[in-house]
Order: sequence, then C-alpha cells, then structure tokens
Amino acid sequence: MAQLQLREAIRAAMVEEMERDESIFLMGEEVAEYNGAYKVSEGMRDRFGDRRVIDTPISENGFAGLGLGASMSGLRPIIEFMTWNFAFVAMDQIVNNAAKIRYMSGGQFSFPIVFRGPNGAAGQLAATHNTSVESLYSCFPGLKVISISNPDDAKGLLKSAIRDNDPVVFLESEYMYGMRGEVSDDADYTIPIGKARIGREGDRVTIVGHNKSYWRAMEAAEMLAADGIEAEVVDPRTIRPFDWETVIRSVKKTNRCVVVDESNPFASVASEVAFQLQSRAFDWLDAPVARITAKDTPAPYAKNLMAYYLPSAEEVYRACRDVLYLT
Amino acid sequence: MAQLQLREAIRAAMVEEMERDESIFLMGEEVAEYNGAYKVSEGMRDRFGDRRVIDTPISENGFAGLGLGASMSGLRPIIEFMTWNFAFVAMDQIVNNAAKIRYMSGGQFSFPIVFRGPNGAAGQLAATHNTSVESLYSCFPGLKVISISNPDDAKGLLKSAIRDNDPVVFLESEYMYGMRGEVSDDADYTIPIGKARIGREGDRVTIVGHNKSYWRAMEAAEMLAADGIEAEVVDPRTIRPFDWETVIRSVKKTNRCVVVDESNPFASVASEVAFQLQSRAFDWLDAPVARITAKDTPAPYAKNLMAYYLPSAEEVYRACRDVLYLT
Amino acid sequence: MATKTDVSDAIQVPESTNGQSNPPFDEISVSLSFRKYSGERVLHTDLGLSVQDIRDIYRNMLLQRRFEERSAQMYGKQKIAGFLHLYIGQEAISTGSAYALKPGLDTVITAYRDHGLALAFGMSTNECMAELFGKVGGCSQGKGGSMHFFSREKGMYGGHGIVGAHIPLATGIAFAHKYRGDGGVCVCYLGDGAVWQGAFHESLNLAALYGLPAVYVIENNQYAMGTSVDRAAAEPDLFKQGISYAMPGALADGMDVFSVCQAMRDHIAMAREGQPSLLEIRTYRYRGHSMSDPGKYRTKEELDTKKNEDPILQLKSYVLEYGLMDNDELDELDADVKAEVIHSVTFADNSPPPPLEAIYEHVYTQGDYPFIE
Amino acid sequence: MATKTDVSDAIQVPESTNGQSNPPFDEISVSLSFRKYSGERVLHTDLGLSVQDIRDIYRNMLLQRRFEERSAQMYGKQKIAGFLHLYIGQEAISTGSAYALKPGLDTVITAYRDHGLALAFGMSTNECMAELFGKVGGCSQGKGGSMHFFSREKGMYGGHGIVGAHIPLATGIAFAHKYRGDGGVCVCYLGDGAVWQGAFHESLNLAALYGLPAVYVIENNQYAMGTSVDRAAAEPDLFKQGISYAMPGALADGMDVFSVCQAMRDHIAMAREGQPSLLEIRTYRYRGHSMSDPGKYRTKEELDTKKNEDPILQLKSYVLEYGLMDNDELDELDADVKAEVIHSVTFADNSPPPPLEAIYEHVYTQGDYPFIE
Ligand SMILES: Cc1ncc(C[n+]2csc(CCOP(=O)(O)OP(=O)(O)O)c2C)c(N)n1
Ligand SMILES: Cc1ncc(C[n+]2csc(CCOP(=O)(O)OP(=O)(O)O)c2C)c(N)n1
Ligand SMILES: [Mg+2]
Ligand SMILES: [Mg+2]
Repeated sequence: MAQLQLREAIRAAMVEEMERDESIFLMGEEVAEYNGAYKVSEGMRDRFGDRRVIDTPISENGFAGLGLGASMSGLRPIIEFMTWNFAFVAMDQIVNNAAKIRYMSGGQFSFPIVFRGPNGAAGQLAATHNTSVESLYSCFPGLKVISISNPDDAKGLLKSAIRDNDPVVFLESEYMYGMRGEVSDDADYTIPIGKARIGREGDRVTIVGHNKSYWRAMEAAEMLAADGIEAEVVDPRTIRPFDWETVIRSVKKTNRCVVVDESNPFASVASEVAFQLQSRAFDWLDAPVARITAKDTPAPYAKNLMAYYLPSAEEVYRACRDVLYLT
Repeated sequence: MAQLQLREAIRAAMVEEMERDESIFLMGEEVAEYNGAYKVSEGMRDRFGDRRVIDTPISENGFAGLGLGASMSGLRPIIEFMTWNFAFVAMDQIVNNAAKIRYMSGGQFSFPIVFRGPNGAAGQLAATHNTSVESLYSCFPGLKVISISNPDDAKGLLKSAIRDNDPVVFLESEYMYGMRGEVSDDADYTIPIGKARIGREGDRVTIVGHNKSYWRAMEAAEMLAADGIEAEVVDPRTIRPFDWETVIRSVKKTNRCVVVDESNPFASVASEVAFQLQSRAFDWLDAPVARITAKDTPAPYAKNLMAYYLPSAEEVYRACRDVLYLT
Repeated sequence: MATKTDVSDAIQVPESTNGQSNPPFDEISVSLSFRKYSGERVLHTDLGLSVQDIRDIYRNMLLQRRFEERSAQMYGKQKIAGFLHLYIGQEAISTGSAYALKPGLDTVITAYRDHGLALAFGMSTNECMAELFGKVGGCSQGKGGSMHFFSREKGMYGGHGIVGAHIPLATGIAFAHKYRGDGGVCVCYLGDGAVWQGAFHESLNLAALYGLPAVYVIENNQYAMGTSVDRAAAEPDLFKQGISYAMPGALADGMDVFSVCQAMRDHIAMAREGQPSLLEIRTYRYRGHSMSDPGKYRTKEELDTKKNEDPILQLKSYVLEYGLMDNDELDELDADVKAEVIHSVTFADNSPPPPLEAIYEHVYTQGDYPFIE
Repeated sequence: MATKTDVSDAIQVPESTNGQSNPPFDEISVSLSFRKYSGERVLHTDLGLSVQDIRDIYRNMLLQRRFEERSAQMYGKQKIAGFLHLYIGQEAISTGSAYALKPGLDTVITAYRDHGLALAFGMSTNECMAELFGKVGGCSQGKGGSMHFFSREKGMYGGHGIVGAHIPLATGIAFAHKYRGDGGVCVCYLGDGAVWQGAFHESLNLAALYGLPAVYVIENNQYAMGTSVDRAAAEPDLFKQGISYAMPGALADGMDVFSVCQAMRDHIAMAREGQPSLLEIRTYRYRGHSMSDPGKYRTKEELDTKKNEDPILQLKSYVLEYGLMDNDELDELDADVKAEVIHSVTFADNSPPPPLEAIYEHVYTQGDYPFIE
C-alpha cells in the first residue's frame, strides 16, 4: 500500500496499464508537454513518449471521435477531457457513436475506450464550468459510468475501466485531486465495475452518495452519530450499471434513504434511486426517499451563492432527521 | 375550430405568430425551399420570403448558436432541428449558452427562442435516429421543455413558447405529424406552459404519458375500462416546469400511478415522476409507481425488435393491473 | 484547360478606408495548385488494369445498380422499412476506389448512403439484402438496416447516419493504422453536405497535424437532400477546404471510374507516406435523397444531362469502343448480376427475423446484459 | 516585404503513381492575396486621431494594464476566486478596436479573457472589479465572475468560458444587425486555440453564406494554455482559414495599436457592406494562461523579446517621439489611472455580496422561479 493523492492514483492506474498493454494511449488537451491541466498525467509523456501520450488542439468532438475510431480498430484509448463541461461539444460522439455502434453493427465493432476527467462543481467558476453529467450519460445503454470518491477506488476502478471492452465514462473531481489515501500497489488490483462500497455501517438510515457527495454523506453520518444515530453510507461508485442490490439490502435494514447528488435535481441519479427503491423496497420504506442535490439553478460565481448552491453536510443531516421523523 | 393535421397546427402557430411579430423568423435544414423535411413549414417561405424562412447548411451547432445570438439581440428565432437526434452536435449551445447565459449575465440578456423538431422513436431507423431527449434537456434549469400529443395542444403551446421570453425545447413527433384533430383558430389561442391536461378521468389508477406515450396510456385505459376499471390519464404536456400539482391531485384520488415514457429508463422523466410522487404523496400510494419505458437498449432496426423495444398499450395495461394487484 | 478557378479568384476586398496614398499594408500573395483528374486522360492500361479487371469493374458497378433498383422495389413491397438512400449514379466512386485500395489492409468508412461501397468492398449481396430486410442473416444481424452496413472482415467500418459524425472515427481508424505501423490507409467518404459539420474541420486538422494515413473523399453529388452545394457552401469549390490544414486537395470526375481510380491511387499513395489529403469527387445521384423525396429541387433537364454521363453507360461505351467485351458478353453479365440480386432477395426472405431476446445482445461486450439487477 | 508566405507555398504533392508520360490531371491554379497591416506605416494623423484621442487611447491601455495587475494582487488576497485570465500584453487589440467601432451601434463578444475588451468598450472599473469580487455591484451582479463580463448597454455581449462556443453567438448577433437593417457590425474576438473548434468552421460558413456584418478576430497570442499555435494548427497561418468560406483574410500587428485600428476599420467597413471577414492579429500574453499557470512552455528569451514589443511602451515612445505628451503628463495620467483602479477596489469591497435568494433570480425571465410546485 502507498499513500497517494487521487491524481497520483489515477496516474498510477494509467501508467501500470500502459506498461502492461502497448495498445493503450492517452490523449487530450495539455496531457503531454504541460503534464496535464491538473497534473494528473505528470511525467507520463517523459515515460511513454509522444507516440502514446498525445496533446491535442481544443477539438473535443474531433479527438473524442478519433479515440472511438482507434478503439474500433482495437486500440485502447484513454481520452482525457480537461473537464466534462467541455465534453458537451463531443456529446454526439459519446452518446451516438460510443454507445450505439456496437449495437448497430450487430456486435462486430467494440469500443474499449475510457473517457475521463473531472466532473461537477469545481469552485467559483460560474455556470458553464460546474455541470454534473452523470445522469446525462447514464441513461444511454451502451455506456458504463463510474464516479469515484477516493484514491484507492480511483485506481482500482480505472484499471478495470481500461481493461473493460466497453466504453466507460469515468468521472473524477478537481476538488479531490489532492486528496490522499492508501492505495493498493498490486499491479493487478482491480475493483469490479458495478459494485457499490459501504463506507460506514449503520441501521437507522441509508445515505447514498458518490464522488464528492459521498463525503457530504460521511460528514452527515458523523453529525448523526453525535445524536446517537448510526447511518449507513453507500458509495455506488458505478452509476451504470448501478449496484441496486447493495442499496436495496441496506434500505431493507434501515427503512429510510437519503440520496446526495451534486447534480441539478430533475431526472438525476437521485431520481432513479428513488424510483428503484420505491419500486423494489416499497414495503420496507418507512419514509419517502429524500434527496439533497445542487439547487435547481445554474451554478453562480459569488462565493456565498456557490456555497449555498451545493449540497451541504448540514442539509444531508437535516434530511436524515426528517426521514427519521426527528424534526 | 378547424380540423388540422398536427403538422398544420404547428405551422398555423408559426404563421400566426410571424404575422403578428416581425422579429420572429424560422431557420433550419430544408425548412424553406424544400418546404420542410416533414412538410411542417410548407408554404412558409412563399409567404414570408427568404429573409424570414431560412435554409441552413447541415451545421446544427452553428445555426443553433446563430439563433441564440439573434435572440440575445432581441429577435425571436424558431430553430427547427430536422430531428432532435441531430441536436447532439448542438448540445453545448443549448445546455450552456441557452440555459446559462441569462444567469451569468445577471439577467442582462434573455433568450426568447424556440428549438423545435420531432423527438423519440420514428420507426425502423435504428439506434441513432430514435433517441428521446426530454430528460436530457429537462434537467437544465434555464430551459423550458414542452412535449405535445395532439394538434390543439401543439398549436396552443407552440404559440405560448414563441411568445415566451425564455428558451424553449419543443418536442414533436414524426409519427404524429399526420394526426388530425380539432384546433382552435383564435389568433390568440395559447395554452399556458406548465399545465397538464387530464385526457380521461378515472379513480382507480393514474397513467401519466406525454407525446406518443399519451396515446399508449389512452389505449391502455380503454382496455382497463373493458375490465370495468376507470383509469385517469394525465398528459403533462410540459416537462419543465412539470405540473406536479395535477399529477399529485390525481394520484391522491387513485392511489396508484403508472408512467409511460418512450425514453430509455435510467434517470428518465418517469424516474422523476416516481421521485416526486413518493416524496409528496407517500401516504397515498397503495403501490409503487410503475413505469413502462423503451427497453434499456439502443433502438434496433428489425421490425419485430423495434416493436418490442417501444412501450406498448398492452404493457401499460398489465402494469396498471399490477399496481392494482389484479394479477 | 480553363476551369472556373483557373488563374486567380482572389477575393475582392474594398479599398482601404485609410486616406493615405500608400496603403497601410503589404500584400501577402499565396499561389496554390490543385490537381484535376480527368478520366479522358486515362486508359485502363495506364492504370495497369487487365480486361478481366475491367469486366469485374463493370460487373461490380452494375451489381450495385441492380441491387439498389431491386431494393427500391422491395421497399415498395414493404419488405424494407426506414430510410433507404440509393447510391445510383455514384457507383464509379465506390468501384474505382476498390481498385486503388489494398484489400485486407486498408479500411473504409462512409455515411448512410452505403450500399454501393459495401458491395464494392466485397460484402455479399446476401448479407446486404438481408440487412435491409432486418433479418439475422444481415451484415449487422438486422440491427442496423440500410444506413448501417458493417463488415469488420472487409475493413468496412460502417455506414453512419449522423451527418459528419463518422469523420472523426475515420481519423481514429487512420490513427490506429499509424500507431500500429501496419501500413494501412483509411478512406473516409462523406457527402458535400457533411463538410459543414464542425467534425469535418476538427478531423482534418487532427489528421494533418498528426500526419495520419487518411484520405477524405467528398462525394459531391451536388445536393444535400434538397440543398444544392452553392446554397450551403460559401465556397463551393470544396477541394479548397484542404488549405486550412496545409493538406493537398484535388478534384476528380465521379462519373468516370478511371478518373476516380487514378486520383484515389495518388491520394492513397500520399496517405501511405503519412500525408493525408482531401479529394473532391464530383458525381450525381439520380434518385431522390431517400425514398420519400420526389426531388423537385432540380430540373428535368439537369437530371437528363447528368444521365448522359452515367458512369455505367460511359464504361460500357469504353468497353465496346476498345473491344474489351462484346454485346453478348455484356448481356450475359447483366443476366448474371440479375440472378445474383434475385438470389439475395430469396436469401433475405428466408432468413429469420432476430429472436426477441436479441434485443439485449450487442449492447455491451459483457455477456450478461441486462445486468442482473 | 518578404514574409514566410510571400510568394508561393503551394503544398507539395508527390509525383503521380501513373506511369504515363503525360500526367493524368490538369492543374488548377489559385492565387490569393492577403493584407498585412503594419503599424509602422500608419501615423495617428492617418487615422484621423487627435492628440486627445491618443491620450485617451494611451490611458485606456494603461487602465487595462493596471486594473489587471491590481486584480492579480486581489486574487492573491483571495478577494477574487475561480479563474482569472489576464489580458496583459494584448491591450492594443481591445483599445485599437474601440477606435474603429461605432459605440452604441456595433457589438462585441469575446472569450473568457475579457477584462481588457470590457474596459475598452466603456464598462467601468467599478462594475468590473466588483464582478471579480462576486458582489451585487458587479456588471453581472456577481453571477458571472472574471470570465463573464456582460454589458447590454455597451453592446458587450459577454465573455464566454467554453472555448469557441461564442462564435455562433457572434454570428447570430451579426444576423440580427442585418435582419433589423440597423447598420451595426458584430466583432467576434477569439483565441488562436478556438480556431480548432467545429463552431468556428460552421459559423464562418454561415456568416459568409448569409453575408452577415461580422468580423472574426483571432487574437493570436501564440498559445492556447501551454500549446503553441504550431502544435495545434496544421496550418499556422490562421488568416488563411478564410479561404474555405471565400472570406477575405488579413493579418495585423497586435503589438501596435495603429495597425489594429487601421485593420479593424477596413474590416468593419467591409462588414458594414455585408462582407464578413477574418482578421488574425498577432499578439502575446505576458502572464500565464491563468493564475495557476507558471508558463514553463516558453523560454525567458522569448518572453523578454516580446516584452520589448509591449504595446503600451511602443505607444509611449511614439507619443514622446511625436511630442504628443511629455513625461509630466504621462506621470499624471499614470497617477490618475492608479487612483481609478484603487477606487474600484474600494467600490468592490464595499459592494455587498448577493443575498441568498438571488440564487433563483435570472434563471428565467419569468419571475416566480422556483416555479410553484
Ligand atoms: C447531424 C445531422 N443533421 C441532419 C441529418 C439529416 N440528414 C440526413 S442526410 C442529410 C443530407 C446529407 O447530404 P450529403 O452529405 O450531401 O450526402 P448525400 O445524401 O448527398 O449522400 C441530412 C440533412 C443527419 N442525419 N445528421
Ligand atoms: C470547449 C473547451 N475546451 C477546453 C477548455 C479549457 N480551456 C480554457 S482556455 C483554453 C485555451 C484557449 O486558448 P486560446 O483560444 O488561444 O485563448 P487564450 O487563452 O490564448 O486567450 C482551454 C483549453 C474550455 N474552456 N472549453
Ligand atoms: Mg450530397
Ligand atoms: Mg491563445
């Protein structure tokens, strides 16, 4: 085990896999000479050279599609978006080509590709630079969607994503790149795609949260513990396919659920969790599934507004007390 | 009242509004000389000339943005996408520029624009030509989203959309363009955005469906009526803002709800309806909210698969019986 | 030979608003030259094509023609549904290209008007017709239909329905050829309408920047649905688009299979050396955009003029003129093609529709979809 | 004057693969010419600028410089957050343009490096600094921050953060000028990096096709973040991009305010006549891309060389050389600018943050948001 920053864990996953398999390359804006806008790919160009670590012009649609064409041909590209906000110009490539060509070709062409980069809020950057995209991609069959909350998961899941033969949308976070944690250094350490992780056990209420929201969930659980209430925190880690089994099992124990999701609320991952729980655990729910999301507005610039915009641990805590009818 | 096809009702709304307000223009692929790929804009170029009915190259990102720039300047563009499938290349313009610039400019610039075109399944066209986009746009605060199911609603809501000062995503259907119905010919006939319509009253189960799905709901209600079960059918008509009040009132009466939604299921409008109902009518629900959606796959070409892919009245009927515990 | 752009069409700019006698600027002059391939200048022997090759070429073009005529008929009988975009008139491009590429090594990709290319690159009439019928025997197992013919085996990376969206894919396929060093070239066919997608611009720059073995072929059939090139393109000489990427551009005659073949060979040779290029091939589609298009945007005269340039008729004249086949041989070949096409209809008719469970197949490589939930 | 592209840089293509002695193609030759505006050729009197105009120009450029130096300092003090992209080095472009446009009629739009343009087009230091501080007194009421300065009043259609995404907006603003027949022109500023977004290509074609009153100005400051132009552009002469749209292209010297002003006037005049155009202005940014960028991708020598071309220093020399101001006047002006900037900091400090309820304001024009649910 090593103590790594999240960015280092991501890098380690890429480096190890690239050492293992020559068909993997990394491409994106500023990934090579500049060593990555967020230094995720630091040193990788020196290590692998210009052939395998490749800078691009600001042409997301072009290089996302280039990656897809290369993966159709059997290479295994890792395409970095500087952030997922900039992938809207490449959305067509991802939701039409990545998600659907395998199907339309009767299975002849596969897309072993990973699209990765930071997702969601990243501070006072205003509306176009703070979008959470998980629900947008998760509704497309053909894609897999992973969103990570800590260095170890980042490494294990990214290695799985790179080895996977289907296109994976891999969601990171600028805020968390500097977060440190223990990371396995087993070169074959992979975490299965589609398996949730229980971050904390409890029996009174289930809190579901991924990426940064997981940490809001954990903080709220601490606050609840101070009230003598043990919350169970589930990090789904994979959004598509979603590990319903683990969440449902937890809710069948706690009978209550709060979902924390940094997206705007409408038709979000939180909505889907509520659908599934009321559908599959109807008789176990002692209260409606509650959700704490970003406010239903674009992200503002001003410091106070931006703080108010995002889900807070305090809001999660209160929602938990609400579903426990403790208010 | 006049008997009009849906395409004629849409055209009537555009023509009447363009007669009324010189700042409105129509732009899109094949809208002028060709009279519309689906003949929605037939005759409009002859009537208004090249200045106001404008053909474009196949540059959705370009002309969607052109429309937005024009609307920032105070014009009122109607931008036709040949189908919404082709708007993925313009997604950035819609979800970043249309939805967010008003906010980022502190309200200085508004976007009185309508993006319209057919959405969802359109037959054996395979995966890239059958996408349902309502949930994708509805999650963006700043946008309004309308999806219509009949000629009269089409006219009344399109006129409202054109008069509205916010950007509207207006979803039609190739399948329904030929559908006939009574349409008001009052030049000021508008239907308020954000108001659902009760298509059929009943007290045993609420079926929610928009666009084509509304008709599957109505067919299922007929089948249930034959069993002596009266279903209430609600057509939300506007997806954002959604008329929760009407749906909740209905469910508080029937205690059961089935949502029909032609989208892929994950994080769909159906998911959001389930979230809201379990949240706001928890104690009234005698069964979980059920949903009938497209299968969770890309759309196939083969006739039998495509028929199986889409929600059927039969499936809706069975889901209603399920939530009534009649199986 | 005088052409519209022969000498100079420097864009006109007004006089400077500056009142000085000396203009406040220097002139930067740029001279460019483009090749214009004319079929008239090429004989089959110049291309090293044998009489048998010419027969094969003629047969292949005819096969595309008859296959599509038959599929139009089958569409009328509702054996085929959805969109059906016919390639009729453009066959010299697909076949001419096939004689320029290395089979088994080079790769091709195109838009939704893909039947001709599929048949030129060795896909069988059976699998193609069955795909149109939506049957399991189809090249895409009935999942793709007319717009989505694929054959990994033949290096046919598909027909694609979103205009322009396959151009970045082509760039990536070329990237893979280079990355692997396999010596292959990817040819990307696109319509004149697709030039105005941003994907075109981004892709060509990337290909030129990375020196990818790609040839971008604009099949300029004069129309994108009902929009003629001059109504969509501020600069209708599409071969000039390459200038923005320091990429060679050229023009070929799509009604002449020799012109196409010669131009493609030169451009593929460049690509194999790492120089991507842009080739505009001017052609014409005789049918409407799709089955529902009556084609009112063009005159009968225009259509008739173009029909006189029919690439199949032109080749037929050449074949007769040079005595490469006689009328009997041509008739025989005609009958043979017809039989093959009819056989493909029978094949397609007899092939079963996909079973309902197949709806969940091919979504993921992972076998257990819908994932156990 | 000899320039890299002076005479001919016809792209090299290999010999034809055809074995014939006569090549199987004709040559299509195209000669193009572009203007290169040099500041050295223009005096202020040629531009009809008075001594007072020159003072104002100098003051405005200095104001941008000092405003940004101060905002960098305030960023260090955490009064400003998020991204802060400084325009330092590029001021001749914003100010030079302002003296070419008609205030109150013409419109401008740019990317996220927008402070300079805002101050050149008459937005106040107060509203700009307050926006950086995220206060209600900000031009965008604290909702936009550094990248999103807007002023409907001044015709400033915003700073925009998604690279290239404002180019279609510009095209639409120009469309509105034409539709209304108001005689106005829209100038769209974009970075050298934005050229490689598909939005650029689509927009320029649309503008040329519709004859819109637009000028597309590439502020080529040599880098997009850490990527130099030649690492992003297969064809680094960006002014040639216009060829694809039959659009005039020209080059101006962004370190010289007179060159910019002259070129902008010519291009705006063209636009007013319905001819859109492309103007590449070569400039340099002295600071990193944003506050977090140490700028390691360039050498100290390069930076030093460019600092010798500083547009403010150049204008200062000119002013002194022609005796338009003396040193005392310059010092006074300096002090005046400094005072204005300091005042804006006080203003921003004293302006209140937006109230929390403001989060729901400006999402829709409709007043009752969040809509009663
Ligand atoms: C992005 C996108 N926009 C619009 C369409 C609808 N559409 C299908 S084909 C076509 C015309 C394309 O013309 P061209 O590229 O010249 O090809 P051709 O049909 O002539 O072969 C259009 C507009 C589409 N499929 N994709
Ligand atoms: C579509 C998109 N991709 C990437 C980014 C991240 N990004 C912000 S600025 C920038 C560089 C732009 O360079 P240039 O256009 O030359 O403008 P300059 O910074 O030199 O003014 C990049 C890559 C973005 N904002 N939008
Ligand atoms: Mg065409
Ligand atoms: Mg730059």
